[in-house]
Amino acid sequence: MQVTARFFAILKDRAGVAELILELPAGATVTSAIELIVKQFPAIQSDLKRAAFAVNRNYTNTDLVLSDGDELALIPPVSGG
Amino acid sequence: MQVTARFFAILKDRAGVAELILELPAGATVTSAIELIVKQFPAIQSDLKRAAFAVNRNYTNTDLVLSDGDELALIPPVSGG
Amino acid sequence: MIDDRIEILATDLSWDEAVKSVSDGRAGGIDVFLGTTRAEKAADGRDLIALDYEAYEQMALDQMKALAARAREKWPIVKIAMLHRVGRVLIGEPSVVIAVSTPHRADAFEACRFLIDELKKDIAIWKKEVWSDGSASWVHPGQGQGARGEGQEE
Amino acid sequence: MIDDRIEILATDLSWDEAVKSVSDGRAGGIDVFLGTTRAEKAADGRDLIALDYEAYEQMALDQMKALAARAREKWPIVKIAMLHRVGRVLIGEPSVVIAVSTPHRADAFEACRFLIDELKKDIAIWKKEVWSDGSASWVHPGQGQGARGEGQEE
Repeated sequence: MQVTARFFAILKDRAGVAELILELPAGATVTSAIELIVKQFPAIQSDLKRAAFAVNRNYTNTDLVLSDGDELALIPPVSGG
Repeated sequence: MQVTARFFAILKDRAGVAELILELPAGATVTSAIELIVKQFPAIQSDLKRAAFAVNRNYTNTDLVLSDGDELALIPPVSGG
Repeated sequence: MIDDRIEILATDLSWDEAVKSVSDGRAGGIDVFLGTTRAEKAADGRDLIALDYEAYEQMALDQMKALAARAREKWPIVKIAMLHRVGRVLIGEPSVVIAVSTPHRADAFEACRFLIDELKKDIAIWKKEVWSDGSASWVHPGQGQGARGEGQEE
Repeated sequence: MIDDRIEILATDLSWDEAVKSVSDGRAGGIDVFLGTTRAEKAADGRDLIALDYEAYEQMALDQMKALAARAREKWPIVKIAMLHRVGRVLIGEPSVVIAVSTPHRADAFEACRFLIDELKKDIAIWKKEVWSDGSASWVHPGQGQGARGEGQEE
């Protein structure tokens, strides 16, 4: 299945990527998707520790099982306003 | 001596007068000026009970001795804003 | 130099101008309050159509300046604008605009709230309700009159 | 019908439009908050020249709408406007404008304060400091970076 990963702010800068499409096995969780991403972009590892995650634009915990077509966002600590 | 009296809001409407010049004896206080005004405009008597007074644009108590050229304002309860 | 903008005006209040006049690179937050004429219906079916404001202008301006100075003693204010209407203020229109800029937002909110609360207490300004049947009555808090407009009910 | 105005914009925020969009005959008070870029000087003498804002727009808009709904549960709100910039916001310019109209002023102040405080907590928007020497750094609260702008220091 395919899941779109989106990077923002410092994570986007560190990865040098704003968006990519992951090919994942059925049953993959947010955690397994993140592990795959870290392998490809080790530069984001330390900043990821403080990141939150959203699937389809809602904050989620990392146990969530992903579905084909999901949008997974890597959310560094926010600083709007 | 002469003191200018100014009327505002409901007191202006009841008296039918916005401003007048009082002729007062030396040593006259706010109280004596008000007594003179009430004689001329008995219609304001009940509303005067809740009024405050200002001399030269500062709130004052009624014991104040007036001076020639003072401006005495009759201030009903305010309702700005 | 303190260049607060404190005015009593017979023309429409420009909140746009008020915000511009307090905008400043030293400020991280601006709070603006607008008091507007709220529609009301009397028990007998009359509609409020406007509030007519009258001011003892020289005294009210002195009081507003003194009030701004009191706020400056309490909060680290960059700039203040206080504009008050006289004359007829129709439903939905502002009778008062207060804008405060401060380095941090908590102070802007607190100072703005202080300024409108205090302005309503003792500034020499009065409002008269104007009703759809042509009747009109002065609003004098505590006199048992039907209280209307933003100020009276709080 | 709730016609709150909630937008993320790449162009200058119009507080004038925000106030107009919440003006309403049912309201006696409007509170407006503007968060503006505050001038800063770093310890090494660099000057802050701007904040660059980035948003996860679809998520941030959903969050802002949900936040407006939460405020409506707490206060009797007539209308809300929440505008947030993306892109470069120079010193003194607003990055966020929130306007709330309510029948009585206390509610407008409280709801507006709630909206800006909550907006800063979890809406998917980020700011980057841009300095006079060409350097830039993301502001991520709690990461020990020098906090700048309205949001970080409170």
